Amino acid sequence: MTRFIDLTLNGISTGAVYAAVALALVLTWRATRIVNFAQGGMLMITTFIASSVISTSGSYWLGFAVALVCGLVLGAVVERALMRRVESGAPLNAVIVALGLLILLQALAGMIWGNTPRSFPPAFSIRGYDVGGTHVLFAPNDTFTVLVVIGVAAGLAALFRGTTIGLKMRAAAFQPEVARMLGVRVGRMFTLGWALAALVGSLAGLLVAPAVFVGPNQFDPILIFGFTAAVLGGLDSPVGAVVGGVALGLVLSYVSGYEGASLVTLAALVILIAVLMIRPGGLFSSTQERRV
Amino acid sequence: MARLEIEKLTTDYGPVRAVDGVTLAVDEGSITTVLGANGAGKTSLLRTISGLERASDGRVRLDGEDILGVPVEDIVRRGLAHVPEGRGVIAELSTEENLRLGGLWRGAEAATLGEIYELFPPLRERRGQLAASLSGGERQMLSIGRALMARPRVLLLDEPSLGLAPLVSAQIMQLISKLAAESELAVLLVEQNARSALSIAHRGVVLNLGRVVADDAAQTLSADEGLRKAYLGF
Amino acid sequence: MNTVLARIQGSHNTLARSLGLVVFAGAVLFIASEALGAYNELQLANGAYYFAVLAGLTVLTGLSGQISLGHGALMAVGAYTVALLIGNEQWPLVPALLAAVALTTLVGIAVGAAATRLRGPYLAGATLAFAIGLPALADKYTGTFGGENGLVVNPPTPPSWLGANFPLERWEAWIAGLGALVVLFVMNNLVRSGVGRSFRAVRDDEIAASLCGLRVARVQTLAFVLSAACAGLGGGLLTVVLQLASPGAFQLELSLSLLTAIVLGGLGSLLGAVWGAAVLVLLPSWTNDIAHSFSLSTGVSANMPLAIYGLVLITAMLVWPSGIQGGVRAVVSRVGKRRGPRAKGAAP
Amino acid sequence: MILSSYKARAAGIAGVIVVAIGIAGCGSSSSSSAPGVSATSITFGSHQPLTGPAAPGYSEIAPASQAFFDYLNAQGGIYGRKIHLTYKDDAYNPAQTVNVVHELVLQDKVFGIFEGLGTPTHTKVVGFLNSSKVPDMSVASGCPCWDNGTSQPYTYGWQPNYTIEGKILGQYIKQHFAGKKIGVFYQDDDFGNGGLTGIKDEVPASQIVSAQAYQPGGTNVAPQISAIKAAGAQVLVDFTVPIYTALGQLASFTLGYTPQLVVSNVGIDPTTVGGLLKTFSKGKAGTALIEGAITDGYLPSTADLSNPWVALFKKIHDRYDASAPFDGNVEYGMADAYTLAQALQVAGKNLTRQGLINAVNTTGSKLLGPGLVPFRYSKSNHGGYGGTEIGQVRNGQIVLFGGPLVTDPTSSGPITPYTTAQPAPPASGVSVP
Repeated sequence: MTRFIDLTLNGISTGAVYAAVALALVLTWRATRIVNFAQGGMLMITTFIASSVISTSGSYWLGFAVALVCGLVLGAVVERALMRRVESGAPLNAVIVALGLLILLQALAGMIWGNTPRSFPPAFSIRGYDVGGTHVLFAPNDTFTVLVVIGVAAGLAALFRGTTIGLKMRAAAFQPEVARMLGVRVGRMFTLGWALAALVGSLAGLLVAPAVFVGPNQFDPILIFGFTAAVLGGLDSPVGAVVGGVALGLVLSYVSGYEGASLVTLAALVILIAVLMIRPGGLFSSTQERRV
Repeated sequence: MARLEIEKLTTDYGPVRAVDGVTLAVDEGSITTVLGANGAGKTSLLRTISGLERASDGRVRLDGEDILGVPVEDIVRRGLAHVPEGRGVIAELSTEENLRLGGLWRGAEAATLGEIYELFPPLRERRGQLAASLSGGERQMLSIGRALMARPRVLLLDEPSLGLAPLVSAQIMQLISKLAAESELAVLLVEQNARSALSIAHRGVVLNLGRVVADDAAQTLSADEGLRKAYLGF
Repeated sequence: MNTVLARIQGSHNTLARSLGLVVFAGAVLFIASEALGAYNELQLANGAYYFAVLAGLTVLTGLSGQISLGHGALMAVGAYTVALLIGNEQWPLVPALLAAVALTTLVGIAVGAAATRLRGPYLAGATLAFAIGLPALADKYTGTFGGENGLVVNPPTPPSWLGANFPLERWEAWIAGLGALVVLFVMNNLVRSGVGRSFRAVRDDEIAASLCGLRVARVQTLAFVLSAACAGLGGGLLTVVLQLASPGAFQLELSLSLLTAIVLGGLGSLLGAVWGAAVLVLLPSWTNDIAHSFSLSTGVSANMPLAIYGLVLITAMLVWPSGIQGGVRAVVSRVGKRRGPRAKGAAP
Repeated sequence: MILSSYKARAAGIAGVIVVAIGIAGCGSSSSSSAPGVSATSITFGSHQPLTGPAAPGYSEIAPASQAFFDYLNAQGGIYGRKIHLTYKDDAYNPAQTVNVVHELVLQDKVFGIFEGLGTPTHTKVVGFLNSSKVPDMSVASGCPCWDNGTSQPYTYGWQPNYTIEGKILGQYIKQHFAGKKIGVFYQDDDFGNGGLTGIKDEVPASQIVSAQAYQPGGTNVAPQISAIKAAGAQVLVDFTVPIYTALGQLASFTLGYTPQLVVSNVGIDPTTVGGLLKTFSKGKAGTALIEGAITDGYLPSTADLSNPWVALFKKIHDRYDASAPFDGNVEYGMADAYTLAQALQVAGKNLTRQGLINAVNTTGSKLLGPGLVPFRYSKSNHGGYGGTEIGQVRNGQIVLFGGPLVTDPTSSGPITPYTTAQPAPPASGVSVP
């Protein structure tokens, strides 16, 4: 029973991180209909920056803040300088540009910080809570992670549903031309969407870095599972991203714990196919209505 | 000076000339309809006026001010609203969200929203529903209502009766006529259904292969049998 | 299926033209292989199996409009089939390759049928999960598939009539080249046949295509199955050329670079697939050479080829959105226009 | 339209031909007594994971070897020949390994391959190298599969194979942790499985309560560690690479799980593991989470600067390879390079590929140097070091104790002490028997 609890808690904390990456991917998808494969590279860069700031200044929260600001700027710059030119073209071209950017960022990180991963501090203790004399597989830092992810998802939902800027962003994403005719500055909405996405991405990097270290390739699995979670939940839905992330985290944790680590990727495949066969647009898709 | 003046407007899609030296004018409180067969360049004309397509040549003036080359999102701020073909409602947003979008740029108040609901009572009933769930006629109302949220001086309408039942279509036409008369709008109406368009319009322009082949008072056009047979199909 | 065959048989003209193209390409390959050194022959062989895969993928993505991030895993199916049949069962080469095609066709039917329900990023996500999930089987069934190390197979032996000193690399290049020619022939016919048109129709507008009597799901599955068969052949040829079937060779990176190659080469065009194959084979050693032509510190020079590769991808997409073949076509048509001003008047 | 598309196709084909001819023109070579050898130089090639997930740590090895050769070349090289190492990136992808090694042998005409890294990668080129009679020196992997002089006469291992290491660690566990419950955390490949085999040779099966494999590439190992903890293991044996040693220790820390740790040499380098755990030890040394771990070593500890070999390597590191941290990977690369230089010295002035092979087969077992144990080289036996010495992490450094032990990879092979003292490094060049 302890083991089941441990695996459940582990699934929630890893799933929260997948959810954070998924949220970032959902944001770029909603903003510009592009799956940003470079997200893993962008959050890797901002986490490296945070690492450098923390080690020179000694302040975790300063590094945290700098990473978020850098994420915001990086997202905006990437959208303005690169994606703007391919947004209107064939969707695959944007995918290839994103892949190219991912490769470029990983190479640059290797040049600047080296290929050897480094340690990254957690915001709070990673010593598991003491429950009846044993430490469970869930620490204050995991609580922080889960709360941040829930907070971000709720914040995004509020932004999209409750503010005029959110309404403009949604309009720009769904029908850019119509939105422009209604006076929405669509270009700015795209940039804002990417900036926000990269901000959430850099947050995900900060949350996961203590557990996977910081290195040019350390975030690759997180991006893959984050993307899987986003697809699972439905790429248009922030709530779906969170549900998809946590569901994926739980399933993978159980499979890894009870069946062995070698089956983890296979399990991810099976759960994704199973869900997509029943709901081809993910768990929280709105495609049903759109087909009418 | 007419409210909307178009002079020798020309638009090319690569080697294809979609709009070829079109000149026309719309006065405030009046309706000018642009007629012609499929592919005559009607939609291209509207898209060029509202900045969605780049003109190769010509002029577009709104109250004497040149608006050609002004970005799409600024055209509406100058007072020109465009209701696109196929209604252009955003299916993923609710009815009310669609409406609000129309007035966001000028910070339109709930009061304006109320006026629109007065004008289109069915929309009020469906304010919370996704636009995807609306009927064809309701979508058309939504689309026009959304454009009115901007309080435009010029309204471009692209095939408002397309795919609507005759009764609904007639209602829409009545509404357009009323709008033009009451709020001193200049309406440029593109229609395939020439008969009903001419019934409410003050002036008519007939396009063929991008060129103006006739430009006259609506009644005169309706009476011209040769023209009706050749271009208007009734 | 019968109508498909009838359509293919009906188009004698296309058939003859394809045959001509294949003979021409074969002659080029033959001359090239005679002129090349051993290492370049190996590169030619690499390019040939890449072409086999890319030809299928470019038809799938470019003509049928389906995106796949999982073709590396389909190559793995072909590769392991050949490795097991040749290594354990002592099958001759050709039947082993045919078996690889047959097995990947079956896998393709299953995956393709599932794929028809999915669109855009959802299809991308599912195929990506396929690319990372399938290699796990190699770790699960270590006894059969050799775990992380995978399988090693013996190189093919050139027939004795070619002489005792016939270079192995040239023989490998011939085998892979022949495989590529078969794919070229089949695909070239297909692209120009009714099947190709039905792919395009479905890509452009599914609803319109279904109104015209096309069974959209079936057409899409057919496209997927064809591309899977090509990937299976390509994977099998990879095993013959590199003598391995190993999880490390079929990581997600492979699937992504296949997709990159077809877009970079020019989507939907078989010549684009040729360019794509050339890029996959030549770019790594070029970027390496460029990186080493500067004297850089080790950390920088190790990452330089990757940086150049990333830059090439970004720049290429910004400069040639329709790929290398699109760029070539644009240049040729511009030159053509300048030479023959009379052609300009032709109606569109 | 049709016309232009035909022209485009023709132009495309022409382009491909140009590319093909371009390839054809690239071949070049210089010939002398043997490929890759001239009066003034010897060139070896290598395939290394310089980028990608396997790059961390491992990408330091070949530059360190090159640094040692630079040092040697500054003193005149071997018989006046300077040693060059052309190492290329294979990103740990076997398909790329095959291409890179063919390029090195067929195009760059290297004399031999040296220090090719990785089991899944290098196993795919052993056949080619042996059929081409290209020396395949010091494969950088502990797979027992290099050790077959009969079927692979040109291939040699270098480091102790994983089974030998497992056996010696296993014997220590049997002797010092008798009756305690053992959990094994291992990488799901030949490294982890070889180590597990070695442990099982020595430790009674009933004592091993849990063996959990992890998949390289995954990052969540908490389920595995939690399983080992749940099984009540008092001793945790890691056959892991450094990142996973660190990940395992983080999970243990969260779970408040503090078993006696035993880690294979591959996974314990304190510089690397300590670096990864630095921020978790709150003021203490980064190695706090691996303090007291039992391990083994076949080279002197990099922290032991009183050892003349370590001092020499540190000097070379500071001069030629200063950008890398001075850690176990760097020491590995330099010690390995020293062994190759010794073999080249023995092979004589008139260097041929077969001459180098003969030199290692006849003299290899007497090539003493930075290693604490002797090589097992002979005509039939191509394994590397034949043993290792037990050590422990004390104050963040590996302290070896108890004297070197040697054995063979068979399950019945005895483990015996090795008592020959380590020779001091020569003032310049290399020393040979």
